[in-house]
This record gives sequence, C-alpha cells and structure tokens, in this order.
Amino acid sequence: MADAAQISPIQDFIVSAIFDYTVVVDNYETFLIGIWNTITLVALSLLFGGLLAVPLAVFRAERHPIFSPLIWCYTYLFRGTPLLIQTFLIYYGLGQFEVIRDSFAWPVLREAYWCALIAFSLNSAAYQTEIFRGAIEATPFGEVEAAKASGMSRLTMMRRIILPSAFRRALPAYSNEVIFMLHGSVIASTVTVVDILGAGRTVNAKYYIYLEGFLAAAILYLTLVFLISRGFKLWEKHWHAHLRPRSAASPAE
Amino acid sequence: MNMSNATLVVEDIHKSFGSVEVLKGISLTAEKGDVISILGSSGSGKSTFLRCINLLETPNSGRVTVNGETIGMRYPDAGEPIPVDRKQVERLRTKLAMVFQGFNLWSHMTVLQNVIEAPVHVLGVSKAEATDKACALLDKVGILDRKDYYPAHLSGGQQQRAAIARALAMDPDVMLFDEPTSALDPELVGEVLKVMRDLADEGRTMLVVTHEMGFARDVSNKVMFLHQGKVEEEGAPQDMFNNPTSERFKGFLAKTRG
Amino acid sequence: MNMSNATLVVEDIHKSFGSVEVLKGISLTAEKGDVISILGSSGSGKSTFLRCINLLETPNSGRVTVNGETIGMRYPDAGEPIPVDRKQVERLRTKLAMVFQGFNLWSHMTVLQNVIEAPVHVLGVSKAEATDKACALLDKVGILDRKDYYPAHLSGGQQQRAAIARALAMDPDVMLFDEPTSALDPELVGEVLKVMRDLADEGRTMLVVTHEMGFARDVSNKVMFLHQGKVEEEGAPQDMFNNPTSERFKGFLAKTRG
Amino acid sequence: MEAIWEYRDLIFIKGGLLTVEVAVYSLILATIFGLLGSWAKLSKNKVARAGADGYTTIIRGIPDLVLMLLIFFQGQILLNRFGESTGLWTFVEIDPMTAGVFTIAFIMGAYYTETFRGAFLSIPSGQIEAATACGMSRPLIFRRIIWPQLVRYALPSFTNNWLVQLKTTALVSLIGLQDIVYNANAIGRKLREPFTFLFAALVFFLFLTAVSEIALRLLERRYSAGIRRA
Amino acid sequence: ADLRIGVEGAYPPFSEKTASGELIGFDIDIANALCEKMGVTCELVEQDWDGIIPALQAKKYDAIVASMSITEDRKKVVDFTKKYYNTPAKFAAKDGMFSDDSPAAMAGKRIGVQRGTIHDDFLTSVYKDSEIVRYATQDEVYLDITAGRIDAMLADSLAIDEGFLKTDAGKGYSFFGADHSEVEYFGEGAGIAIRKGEDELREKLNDAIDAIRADGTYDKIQAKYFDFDIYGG
Ligand SMILES: Nc1ncnc2c1ncn2[C@@H]1O[C@H](COP(=O)(O)OP(=O)(O)OP(=O)(O)O)[C@@H](O)[C@H]1O
Ligand SMILES: Nc1ncnc2c1ncn2[C@@H]1O[C@H](COP(=O)(O)OP(=O)(O)OP(=O)(O)O)[C@@H](O)[C@H]1O
Ligand SMILES: [Mg+2]
Ligand SMILES: [Mg+2]
Repeated sequence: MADAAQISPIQDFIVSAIFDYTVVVDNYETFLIGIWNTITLVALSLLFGGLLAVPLAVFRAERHPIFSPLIWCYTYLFRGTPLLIQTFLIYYGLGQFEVIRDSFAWPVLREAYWCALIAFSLNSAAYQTEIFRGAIEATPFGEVEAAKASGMSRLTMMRRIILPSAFRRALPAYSNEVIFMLHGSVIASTVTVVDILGAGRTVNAKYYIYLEGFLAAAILYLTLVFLISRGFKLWEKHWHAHLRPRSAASPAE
Repeated sequence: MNMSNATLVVEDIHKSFGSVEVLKGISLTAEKGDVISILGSSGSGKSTFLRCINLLETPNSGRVTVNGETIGMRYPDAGEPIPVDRKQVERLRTKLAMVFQGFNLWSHMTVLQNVIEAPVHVLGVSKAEATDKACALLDKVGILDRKDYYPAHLSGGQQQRAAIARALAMDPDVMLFDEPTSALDPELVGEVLKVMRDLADEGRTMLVVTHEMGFARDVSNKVMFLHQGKVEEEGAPQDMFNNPTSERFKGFLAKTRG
Repeated sequence: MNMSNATLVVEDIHKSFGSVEVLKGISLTAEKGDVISILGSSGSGKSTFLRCINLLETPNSGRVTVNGETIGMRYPDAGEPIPVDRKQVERLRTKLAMVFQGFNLWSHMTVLQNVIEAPVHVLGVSKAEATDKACALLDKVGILDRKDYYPAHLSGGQQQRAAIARALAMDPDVMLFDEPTSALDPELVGEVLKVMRDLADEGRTMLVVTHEMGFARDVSNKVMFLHQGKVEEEGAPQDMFNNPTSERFKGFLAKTRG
Repeated sequence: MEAIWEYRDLIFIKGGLLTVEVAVYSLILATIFGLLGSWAKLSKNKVARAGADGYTTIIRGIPDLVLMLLIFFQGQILLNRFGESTGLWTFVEIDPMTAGVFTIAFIMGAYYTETFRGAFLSIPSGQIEAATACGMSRPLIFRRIIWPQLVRYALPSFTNNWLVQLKTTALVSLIGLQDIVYNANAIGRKLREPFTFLFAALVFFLFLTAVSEIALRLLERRYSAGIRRA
Repeated sequence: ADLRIGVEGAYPPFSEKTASGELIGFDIDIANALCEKMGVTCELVEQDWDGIIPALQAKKYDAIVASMSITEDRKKVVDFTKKYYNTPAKFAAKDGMFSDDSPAAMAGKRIGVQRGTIHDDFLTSVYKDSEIVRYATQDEVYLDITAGRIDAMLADSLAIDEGFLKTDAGKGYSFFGADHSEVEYFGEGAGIAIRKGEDELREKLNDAIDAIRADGTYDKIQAKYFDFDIYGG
C-alpha cells in the first residue's frame, strides 16, 4: 500500500503530461492546410529571396560603388530587426496609408498570405545575399584567372564558373537559412495565416485547450526540420563530390 | 621590326606595381613553331611578363600583337590604361591559352567538363563535338581514364595534364606556361614535361617560364633570361648554355646546377 | 634500491594504451645534479615515460618518488588507477617542471605573465617578487627585452626559451624536457641548447628526451636508451657512445650519424 | 509623430526597457545553459552527451515561438501538477517575464552550446597540459587559462548569437509581455496608425543592434591581444 | 494580492489601455467593484483572448472578467458565475454592402472574427460558405475591416458600437441584419469564469454580483459607458 501511495502522484503527473491526440486527429484537415501553407510559404520565400539575393550578392562582391552601400543598408535593416516587426509593418502598417489602400498593389497586400510572403522574402533575401556574397568572395582566385585567360566574358565567368562554385560552397550555410526560415515562418500565424502553428492555435481555441495544438505543431515542425536536414545531407553528398578527400576517390556519378 | 608572319609580337612592355617598376621594357617575337623558354631568378618579373601578354595584368605601356592583330589600349590621363575593346581582349585571349603553376582547374567540374567548358561557352562549339575533341586531347596527355574525376581527386601531375588539355582545347595560336611543374612533387614533374615535349615536337608555338634547365636546353629553340625586369641575355639555347656572355646569367647557371 | 638522497626515483613503470603496452617496466634514479638523456627511436615510449613521471599520463603500475615522497595511487578493480590525493599530485608537479616540444606557452598572456603565472597562483608568491625573479630568469635565457611580447610574436627559439624560464620560475627539483628542440628550425636549435647547457653547468637535475646526440654525449652524465617500451641500454655517455653493447643501440647510432 | 511623442513613455521607456531587460536576463541564463551544454557535449559521460545532443536537436527542430507557447502554458501546468502531486508546493507562478526569459535562454542556450564547444576545442590542448604540469588545480586552470581564451574564441560567434537573441525577444510580445513590440502594436492598432508605431519599434531595434555590434567588436579587439593576424 | 483576475485589454469599451498603460473599461470597473465588495485585494493580469482559458487552467489567475459568454462548450472546461451582462451579437460592414445576414447572402465573403469566441463558433457552424478570418484581438478585426481585408465582422453589438462604429474610423460602417442571441450559440450572457470545482469562489462572486446590482454600483459603472441597460432580461 505504501508503494501505491508513492507511485500515484508520479503516475498522476505523467498522465497529466499525456495529450489527447484525438483532437488532433479529428482536426487533421486544419493541420493539412497548415502544413501546406507553411511549406509553400517557406519554399516560395526562399525562392523569391534567392532570386533577389543573387544579383544583390554579385553587386556586393564586386563592390559596385553605388549599389554596394545601398545593398548593405538593405541587408543591415532586415538582418538587424525582428522579422515579427517586419511582418507586422507590412501587414498592419501599410494598410494605414490611403495611397496604398487605393493602389494597384492592394489586391495583393490585402491578403495575409501575400503579406507574409513579401516580408519573409525580403528578409530571406537579406540573409541569402550575405551567404552568397561570402561564397562568391571565397572563389579561388586562380579559378577566376583561368576563366579570364580562356577568354570568358564577365557574364559567362559569373554564370559558368563563379556562381556554380559559390552555390556549392554556400550549401551548408544555406541549409541553416532554410531551417531558420522555417522557424521564422511561424510568425505568419500572427497575421491570420493558418500555418502549422496557426492550425494548432485554431484547434486550441476551439476546445479551450493549450497543449495539444502546440504539441502537434511542435512535432510537425520537428519532422520538417528532420526531413530538410536529411535532404540537404544527400544534396551535399551529391554536390560536394568535388570537395571530398581523395581517399574517397571515385568518378562522378 | 618585321612582323610579317610572326604569331606573337610583344613590344617594349613596361609594368609598375605602385612605385616599383617590375618590367622595364621587354620585347619578344615568336614565329610559328617557336618554343621560347623564359628564365630568371625569383622576382625577376617572368610571371608578370607572361600575364601582361594576355592582359591578366594591364601593362603601363607597350604593344601586344597576336597574328597581326594589335590589342588596342587607351591611356587615360589618370589611372591604369584600359583596353579599348573588351571583346577584342576576350577574343585574343582564346588564342593565347595559359597553363598556370597552380593548375587552377575549376573545382566544381569534372576533368572533361573543365576541358569542354571554354570551347562550348566561349567559342560556341557544340557539346558533342567539344566532347569528342576533349577525349582525344585527354587521351593524348594520358588521362582519358580520369575524365569523370573531379580535380580534387587527381594527383598534381594529372591535374596539370588536365590543365594542358584544357588549354589545347581552345586550339590556341600560342600556349603560355607559367612554371607548369614547380608545384609538383619531383616524381610527377616527368609526366608533365613529357607532354610538353610532345607538344613542342608537334610544332606548337609555346612560351614557357621554367626552372627546368633540361627542358630549356633540349626542347626550346630560343631562351630569354630576365633580370630585374630587363632582358639580360637571349639567344639559341646551345649558345647561351655553352657560352653565356652575361655575368648574371653565368651566376644563375652556376646556382641552378649546384 | 637506495633512495636516501636521490631527488627522483621512478620504479617499474608500466603503461598501456588500450591493449597495447607502451611501457614495460621502466625504472630510473636521478641524484641531485644528474643530467639524464633519454634516447630511443620514434614510438619507443620516451614521451610517455616522461609524462608518467608527473602523472600527465597515469601509469598502470609502478611508483614515482620525489625527494623521498612517493605519489600515492589507488588501484580500483575496474578502470584506471587514480591518485589518492589530488593535492599531493599538484604539489609534486610543482617540483617537476616540464618543457614541451611544442612550447605550449599560454597564448593570451605575455611572456612575463606566462612566467609569473604559476608562482603567483600556485605557489602564492607575491606578484612583485615573482616579477623580479621572472626578469632575472628571462635575462638569463636572453629574452628579457621580449618580456612584454605575446608568444605569437616570438620566434620558435624565443618561445622555447620563454618556456624554459617558465619552468625555472617554479624552482623545480627536476626539470623534464621532451624534445625541446625538435620543433625548431635548425638555426634556432643552437640558442635553446646553449641555455640547457648553462642549466646543466649550474647543477640542475634534468631529464632530457632528445635526438641531439651532441647534447647527450657532451652534457649529460647518464644516458638511457629505450626500445619498444624497455630500457635496452643505459650508462655513462662516454661508455655508451664509444662502446655500445646492444645491437639495437648500435643500429640507432649508425642511423642518427648517417 | 506627435502620437509617438505622446506615447513615448509606454513605448520607449516601459516597453524598450522591458525588451532590454528580457534580453539581458536571458543572455545571462543562456550563457549558463551554453556553458553547461558545451561541458556536457565534451564530457566523457555518455548520458550527459546524449542529453546535450537531444537538447540541441530539439531546439533546432522546433520554432522558438512554438516552444515559448508550450513552455508558457504547459510548463506552468506541469510545474503545478508536479508540486501538487508531490505536495512540495501548490503554486509557483511562471509570469510572462519568467517564461519569456527562460524560454529565450533555453533556446539560445543551444546555440551558445555550439559556440562554447567550438571555442573550447580551439584552445590548444598543450596549453592545458602545460598548466597541469605546473601543478595547477582544475578550477585554477579553468579560471586562468581556459576562460580568457574561451571568451576570445567564442566572441565572434557569440556576437552573432546575441544579435539573433535580441531579435528573438520580440516574440515575448506574443505571450502577453508588454515589451516595445507589444506596446507599439497595441497602441498603433488603437490609434489606427500601426505603421508609425511599428516603425518606431523597428528603429529602436536597429539602434540596439548597432550599439551591441559596436560594443562587441571593441570587446573582441580587447580580447584578441596576442593573436597573430594575417 | 488575494485574488488575481484575468482581463483582455484590447476590447473597447469593455477593456482597453490608456496612453500611460493603465487598464480601463467596463470589465475592469466591474472586476474592481467585485473585489471591493468581497473585501479582497486584486491584481489584474492581461492576457490575449486565445490563451485566456488555458492561462486560467495554468493558475496564472483565478477568475476571468473579460466579457466571456456562458456557453455549454465552455462549461465543459470551466465553471461560470451568473451573468453580469447580456447583449446580442451583430454583424457590421460598410454601409449598404449587405442587406441581410443570412448565410446565403454572405456566401463567399470574408468575415472577420476574434479567434475562439462564441462568434467564431457561431460563424464556423452556421456560415460554412463564407471565409472566416480569425484574429487574436478584436482591435485587429477593426483594423482589417477598415483596410478592406475583410468584408464584414461579427462581434458583440456593444463592443462594435462603442469600440468602432462610434469612433472616427467607424464612419461609413454600420450594423446590418438581426440581433443574434441564440442560446445554443451565444449562451445566457457574459459571466465570470473560474476553474472547475472552486465553488466557494463562485458563490462569493455571485454574492458580490448581486450586491453591486443591489447597491447601485453596477448602475454607476454602466452609466459611465452606456446610455441604456446592458444587463438584459
Ligand atoms: N600584384 C602585385 N602587386 C605588387 N607587386 C607585385 C605583384 N605581382 C608581382 N609583384 C612584384 O613584381 C616582381 C616580379 O614578380 P613576378 O611574379 O613576375 O616574378 P617571377 O619572376 O615570376 O618570380 P618567381 O620565379 O618567384 O615566380 C616581384 O618583386 C613581385 O613582388
Ligand atoms: N594517448 C595515446 N593513446 C594511444 N596510444 C598512444 C598515446 N600516446 C602515445 N601512444 C603510443 O605509444 C607509443 C609510444 O609513444 P611516445 O609518444 O611515448 O613515443 P616517443 O618515443 O616519444 O616517440 P617520438 O620520438 O615520435 O616522440 C606510440 O606507439 C604511440 O602511438
Ligand atoms: Mg612567377
Ligand atoms: Mg615523443
């Protein structure tokens, strides 16, 4: 009997920590929407951010006299302030101005999803610019000279030699950026987007509970991060064949 | 100066870095088939001279003429001279293939990709054609079996042979070599020298900066000795090695033999 | 074994790494003023032996006695032996100063700070007193003018002399040297050997692992030759170098002279 | 603009101060977590190593806001239940401040773990051996030899992490802590001038980042005495 | 403090914050009056609506005075006192945009609502063909309806009236459709929520509600904000 009395509080404690998975299963559709929104938000903002970042990084690396300082200001602004405020500024802030509300951009800006996407893309572009700039600047000098010596124009050299080799070098830093972007994407839920966390919050509010929605969200995010890391490992293995030590010498493919 | 059928004519090149004048007026004429060895102690300006020829360094004055076409330069009042026409420079560079001391293969491409890169993307040759030719060249330098390796997975000698194949793939009028063997372990030097010897036998026009006296003496038909940015002595190898006239070249020979 | 007035007595040290026995029972007695050179080819266990003496490695068995005080060890049923009293080990280590091959100066401190660090914080000497003494020692090893430099800004020879001064600052009973010159460029070896010679002349007790045969022969009064974890031959240097008895030592001498 | 002036107290003094407070408290705590984590990762003890690995994996896997919400609500519940069932306490409050500080520290601690681990591995092991050979005790070695170098090697990555941490504090507004973001957002909403107020908060953060960047660079210069530069 | 009370802070005129950060509003005054009647000292704790019940469970406070409607669903997780006011819910939108509020009329439109409220439940169950946009606070709903991100909103009629329509920003917007007070969705009015099983506290609060209604305190507070009786029938 003494044993039972000792065990019960601990059992009680453990039981209280277990969550009711049925509310998650019952609302799986909400979570599916959340997963879809999170994945598309992250993927699209990385894509748009990347498209913006490549030319910016090239200007920065080439120390363009006019653009380079401007781009520095841009990256400093976006890297130096919280994504939360950036997103709020675009979502709530821009609506303050009549001119914007009346402008052609409003159909886009009135959608929470697009606002989040714009904020995330601009933010990610700033981080990606710095990543690519570092990678471009780390291109071995001799490889650039060899390209020049074989008569390549600057554009061809950038396109064929510098960028491809920079992208490969940037890969490890890039995988971090992808994960940070995933972390940052939860901010979408604060501007009415139903992302994974938004789905968790909706479910929580529906049943007046606190744990299940958040915990389900946490597990989903954990899974996504795991998949992303795995994906990048494989990609790196493929793409970094040229960097692996000679002991692993093997033909490409 | 008679430049009727000279492949490469370099006239009176001057080059300073900051206030230090590194090249003090160097000229050179290479007829088709010439193999010219450029000797000189460290810091004498050999690399700089070679790099001025294909404008990897911009000379402060002087003229470079490839196959009768002179590279046009503009001399602004302040600052470095600038080529008049970028495109012209790029085109002439394809005629002057360079092989570097440090190989400088593009590390993200396989050997084959390295070799076809410039033919396809600079000359506009079709990929299939470039590949056929590349394989032939790789076979010639003896590393066809390594064509799908990345540079990092090759020995130095193999990398240098790949770099030579890459240069040959452009069908250059002149090959420029900057100490192609000095970054190699002694055992690997031989294989690269052999390839260069074969190229010379084929009648390729070559400019070779080298410390390999054997190569300079046996393979080249002209030798040029630089000292402190000037040509101290030049001539046919048998004359120069057997009867060096300048004190400095005598000293240089003594040191390198010792 | 007579250990009446021996400064350091090491008895029957055994040491294994994993399943490999690296020291197979080594003993050594150093009287005051002895300079003992420890020779042996690479991998014979010289460093390991030295490191066992001040317990940087824990020997599996054997005893170390410094100035009559034996380091107490406990031998648990499973796992490595453990010193009975940490404090005792720390105290005896101050008596056995060690100079490493790689200098191991503390890079965030100036030379002077390196030298006074242990006297002030381990022995509890006042800072002023430690500084005076440190300056005297730095003067003795000839780098007093470098006392405010950081290690990274010194040549290897200067760094090693600073390391010797650091060791001397503890007023040790025995100095342990592990190949103090082998990480140095040939030109710098001389200056360190000179300092060590001076120390020997002063009557310091020293154990020196070295490849410098000149030092072993001319400066030390005992030589010990290790082979595969055992003492293969030991004795006075003139006997050993002139009439080596063991085949292995003969071979070793032949190799190092060649 | 006048509106900002009118609300300056609430935004910059109360809110801004709270932001700084959260950042500084969580920095101290995160540093401790980081030191413990790196110690565990480098220790010979398998359990400690596995624990530290689990810690950093979880943190890397779950977005900070999700963790913060989990700890703010569920952490409190677990603490209550545990207290009740063991009879040790009936209620220990986790106020938003504690929850925010603790969560941020817990999250950033994982990143500092890597910072300190890397820095520790950069200290040449020979220097520690030399200290041991001088008869220094382990605490003395840590204080005199390891710590000063740890700081030096850790500073660059520490600076990066601190800038991330500063920005992470903005999230405490979402668990009801009235920091600068919360106040700027709430007042902006009420006065229907969200842009004006949020922009003020943005500038405030820019100011904090700039100041800390300058300060840390100076510190870095001080601690890099004796490093040979290329 | 003897008693900690959870309030919301972004739901004018029931609760909001002044420039100096002070909480004001009908809920706030009621909470303070009740405490005074019970003779206990109180601390008001601000909490966003969607965490307001979880935080009660987590014992971050002991009672919620935040215009929370008493509904069957909520009764499953918390206990309620008797109501302390009851006003109907209503839709609002730009003048003339909608003529009636039937689900058919609003199909395909975006309706803004505060997440986790009875209004949210009602919309979710009845307006299945409309897009429902959920916000953490009611202020955000107002912000987005003026920004044009949503077409209509549903909330407590008083809250919309006092918090939005009567303000500058609310010009050009008006109520439309019927009063909604269907008991199955909207319950029996706003009550004070407490953790389950704390009957003693509930009885004390009930007595205090009766007491302030009886001695005129309630009317005084009501008169500060409204020009009619909000206690309801
Ligand atoms: N980019 C540069 N800026 C400044 N000085 C330079 C530069 N490149 C070369 N120099 C200087 O010009 C001189 C000639 O250099 P160069 O590399 O041409 O010599 P070299 O004959 O090739 O020597 P080595 O046999 O060592 O390669 C040297 O004194 C060198 O320091
Ligand atoms: N920590 C260790 N773990 C495992 N093996 C070790 C360790 N330290 C040394 N050994 C092994 O013990 C043997 C003796 O090493 P030790 O360093 O004592 O040799 P040495 O005589 O000093 O050689 P050298 O002249 O190269 O310094 C070597 O085979 C070495 O590989
Ligand atoms: Mg050179
Ligand atoms: Mg050794």
